[in-house]
Amino acid sequence: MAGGTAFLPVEAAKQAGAVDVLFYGEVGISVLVSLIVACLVVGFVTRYRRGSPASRRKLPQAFSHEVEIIWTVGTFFAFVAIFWWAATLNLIHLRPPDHTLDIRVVAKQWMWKIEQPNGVREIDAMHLPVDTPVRLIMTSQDVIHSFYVSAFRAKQDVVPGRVETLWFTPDRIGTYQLLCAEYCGLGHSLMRGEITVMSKADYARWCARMKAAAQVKTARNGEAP
Amino acid sequence: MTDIPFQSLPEAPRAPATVKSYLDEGHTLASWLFTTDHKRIAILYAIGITIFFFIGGFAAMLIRIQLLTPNGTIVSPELYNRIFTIHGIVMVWFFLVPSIPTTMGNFFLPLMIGARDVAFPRLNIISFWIFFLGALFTVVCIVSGGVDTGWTFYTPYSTLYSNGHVIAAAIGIFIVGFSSIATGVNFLTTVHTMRTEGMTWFRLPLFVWAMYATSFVMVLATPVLAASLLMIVAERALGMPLFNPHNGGDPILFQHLFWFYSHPAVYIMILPAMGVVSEVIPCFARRVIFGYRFMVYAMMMIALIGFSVWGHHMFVSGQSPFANIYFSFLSFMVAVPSAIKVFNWSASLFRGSITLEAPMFYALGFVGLFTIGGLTGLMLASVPVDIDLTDTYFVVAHFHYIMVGGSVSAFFAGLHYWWPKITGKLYNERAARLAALLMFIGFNLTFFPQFILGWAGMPRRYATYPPEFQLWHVASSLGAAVLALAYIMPLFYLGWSLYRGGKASANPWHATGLEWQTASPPPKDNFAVPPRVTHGPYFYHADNDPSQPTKNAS
Amino acid sequence: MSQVTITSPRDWQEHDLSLAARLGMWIFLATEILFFGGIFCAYAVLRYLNPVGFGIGGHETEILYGALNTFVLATSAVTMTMAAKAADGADYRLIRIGLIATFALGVLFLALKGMEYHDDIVHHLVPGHHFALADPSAEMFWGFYWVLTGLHAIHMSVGLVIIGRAYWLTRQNLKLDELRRNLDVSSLYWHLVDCIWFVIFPVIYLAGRSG
Amino acid sequence: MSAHRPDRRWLRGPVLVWLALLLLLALTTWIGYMPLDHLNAAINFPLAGIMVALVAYYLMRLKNEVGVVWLAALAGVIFLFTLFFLTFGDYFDR
Repeated sequence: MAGGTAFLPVEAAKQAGAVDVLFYGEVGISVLVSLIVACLVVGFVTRYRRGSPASRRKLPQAFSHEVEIIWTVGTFFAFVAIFWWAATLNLIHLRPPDHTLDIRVVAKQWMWKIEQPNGVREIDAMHLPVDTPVRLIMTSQDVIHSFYVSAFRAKQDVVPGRVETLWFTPDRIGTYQLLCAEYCGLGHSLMRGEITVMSKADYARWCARMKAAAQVKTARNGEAP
Repeated sequence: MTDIPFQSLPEAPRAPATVKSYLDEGHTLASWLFTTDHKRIAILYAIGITIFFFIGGFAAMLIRIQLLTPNGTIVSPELYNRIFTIHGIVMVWFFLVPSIPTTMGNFFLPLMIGARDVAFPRLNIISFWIFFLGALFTVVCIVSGGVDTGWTFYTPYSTLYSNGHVIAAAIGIFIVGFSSIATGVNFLTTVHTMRTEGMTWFRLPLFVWAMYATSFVMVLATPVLAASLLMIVAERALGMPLFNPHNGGDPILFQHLFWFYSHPAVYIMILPAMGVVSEVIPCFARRVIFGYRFMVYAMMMIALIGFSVWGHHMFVSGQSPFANIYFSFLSFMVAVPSAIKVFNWSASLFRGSITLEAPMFYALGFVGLFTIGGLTGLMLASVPVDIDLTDTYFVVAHFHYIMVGGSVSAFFAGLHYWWPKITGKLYNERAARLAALLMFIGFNLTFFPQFILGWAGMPRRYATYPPEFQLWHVASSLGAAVLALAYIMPLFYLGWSLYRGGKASANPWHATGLEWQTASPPPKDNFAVPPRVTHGPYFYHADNDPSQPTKNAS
Repeated sequence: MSQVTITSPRDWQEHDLSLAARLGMWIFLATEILFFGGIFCAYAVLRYLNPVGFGIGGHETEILYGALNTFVLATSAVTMTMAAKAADGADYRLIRIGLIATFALGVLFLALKGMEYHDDIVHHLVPGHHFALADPSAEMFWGFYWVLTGLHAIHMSVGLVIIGRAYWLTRQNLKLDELRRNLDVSSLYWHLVDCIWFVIFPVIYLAGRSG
Repeated sequence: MSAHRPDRRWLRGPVLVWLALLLLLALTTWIGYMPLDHLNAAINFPLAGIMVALVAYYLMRLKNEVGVVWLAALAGVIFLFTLFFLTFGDYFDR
């Protein structure tokens, strides 16, 4: 269903690429630091195992202080740099663009109720045009849920009693998995849905068709729309 | 760290055979259940937490079996929710938080500072009974009462929608919290007022510093947990709409108060592990610990900054962007001391003469796994990555690397390192090394696939999952089986050593801590004669270690 | 080789028991500060989120009882210190007067509290179905009222038991420094209960006054 | 009991503190009734803090205490402020 492998999950939103670069950067740094520590430990254990001929003279006094200060300050600045990178990425993405496609989402115990701008309603499914910024206006009717689409690298807890917004710009046509990430009781693992990203033309056609179908249904039931 | 001039010192005095060890001080049940001897209380705690470790472990096995298949039918989703709640509550509050401080801390803190007992012995035994009875009561409540809120008790689910016995569980944990506070008060007062002559602050072994920092965090964080649990009880029982969003309450408020305790709680779990590893590595590398003062300052900084980082659990919970930024920054700052400690442990091996007995293997395993756990913590501290990864298996893998890879490995390192001193018996070294290796392999096979699951988008606490994640779940469940086997092995060879093990000398590892200068098992008053300390700890060096059989070319 | 040299045999000298007792009690007081602090933090956040409701709720509390009780506890704080400091001069009569006065003031406090609780119950100010006020956050204020004053009353009763035991100890022929230690610890605990009340007073009784 | 009356001049100190406490009590109550909207909470809580500090410094005899007891006394308060500041850091900016 969603392209990509587990190691390289599909990036289906404009923001997803930048988040992946940050994540793989951090994975790279972590692998590097882990290798350094592993080599140090394994190297010392083999070179200085008991009975080996390596020299055991006392460490030079200066050596221990200088090294300590170097890697303390080094680690500090490395972490500040990573924080800087992550914080700027977070702040860039903070404010949604001015005109977005506003979709209302209501999370209810164990389903997602989605309402398109033109009134079309769907359960556990969402159709989106590609390359247009989408803003979700979300609220919950009972407990805390969490709207999570891994392909868009987007997640936002939906807290009852408050309106939460989440925005992203899908940039790849396909269907992606919508999951609930915040534990919400019995059906937490069944609260899944599908996001279908279509071309703008398909989306317009889909909206019109769904709108017409909805009107036919209401006319047949005789209710006031 | 100034290098103290070495003089050759007399070998530790052979404790006269007639001195009765604390084990022979009384064989009646009452002499054990109502003892005020810190060593016996440590053993009571050890038995208690082992029972709860296997209860939590059994729940973990059920989880892993259920997740073998995407739509597992071993347990119904409702039962699955209860099982992961049991696993969370029992492992966090009844095993990990009390594990090292109450067992090794209780046993060795007085020994390492040259005291006869802790400051308030009666409070010590009361704290054990509060822990044991409170924990037993809570386990019975959550098992029979069907609590399915997860160990985090997030509102409004836990207050308005969960129909399990949440009130009983909250009261049980509230009671067990007092035993943490009592232990913390006891250790802080003991270290401040009962150090023997000559034991200045910077001659304290790092394990004592770790107990001091842990007690500091235990004492200041646990009351806020008590307050937040009390508020859940107030909302459920009294009908106060504290966290009810429709009546003016705020669900996020509970998360703030809960995580104000629960993040310092993870430092309660990891700081003692750092203390044990800082004792074990110098002993088996025959090296003075590298940068003793930096290690002390690092531990105290972790304890202090640890109180101001809890917001990184709530990046996506609707917290204000400003709060996300400063909690993210503070989380990066608290990682710096941990990184320093890892480098210091590695540097302590430089120019040592290293042997890989079981304690050392666990300690080095700790250093490796704690590094991975710490670095993945950094990833989760950066906000955009956390938005994708929070509440997924990436977080599950991260905290298991810290808690199981770090804290439990260090627990086993300490258990094996001090086993001769506690029981006076030697354990079977080969079996211990096999168990350590099996645990290392089983652990990585269990939790590394969960990193990949998390990055692929598998959320936490799912009874059934989308089928594309199955490959990694099967690998993880396989690893869990190996890990379970590795956890059972010590029961056998350590139990065997109690009856068939060789008699341990006062100092089988030729270590230099104060606890090794008395008989093993130590007499009731710990030392025949009150010791006078003249040097700092970790007095190792390969050149003039008299017990060193082969003279190294220096 | 070790970090210790074994000295000539000498017996264990006693560690500073008085400091240990005081330090242990002060650390316990820190936990009490944080316990009540957690509840005050929740109160502060919820009052910030709905100030009007808390104002309405706060208006219903009876300021007379609150002020009177604060006066009673302020006096009991002084009598307790009087008892503790009298122990320094081994002035047994003053110790007993101080303890009895503090005990009486404590009982007076609980009596006043009981009467206040009776009035509140009569006025249906207990959160639940037939809560007098309509505003839900006023009901929350009253929830805080019952939780905070109830917890304080429990701590107060424990304080009375501690003072009763201290008085009983003055009757035993106890070594003076042991009695002094017990009185120190008891007075520290009692003063904590006072300090918590001094914060509860503005939180509960002055909440809705300025409306 | 010693024949002559034991020296009780030290009672003056606690009584002075008592008067100060009563004064502060009257002050807080009076300010409580002033129509200052948010301000009277902003004044009342520091006043309560002063009363607590008075009790701690004189009546709990922190005046002549060793440093470590001061540390224990202040630790609780410092971390309580951490809880308040960082929690309200979130609520003010929401």
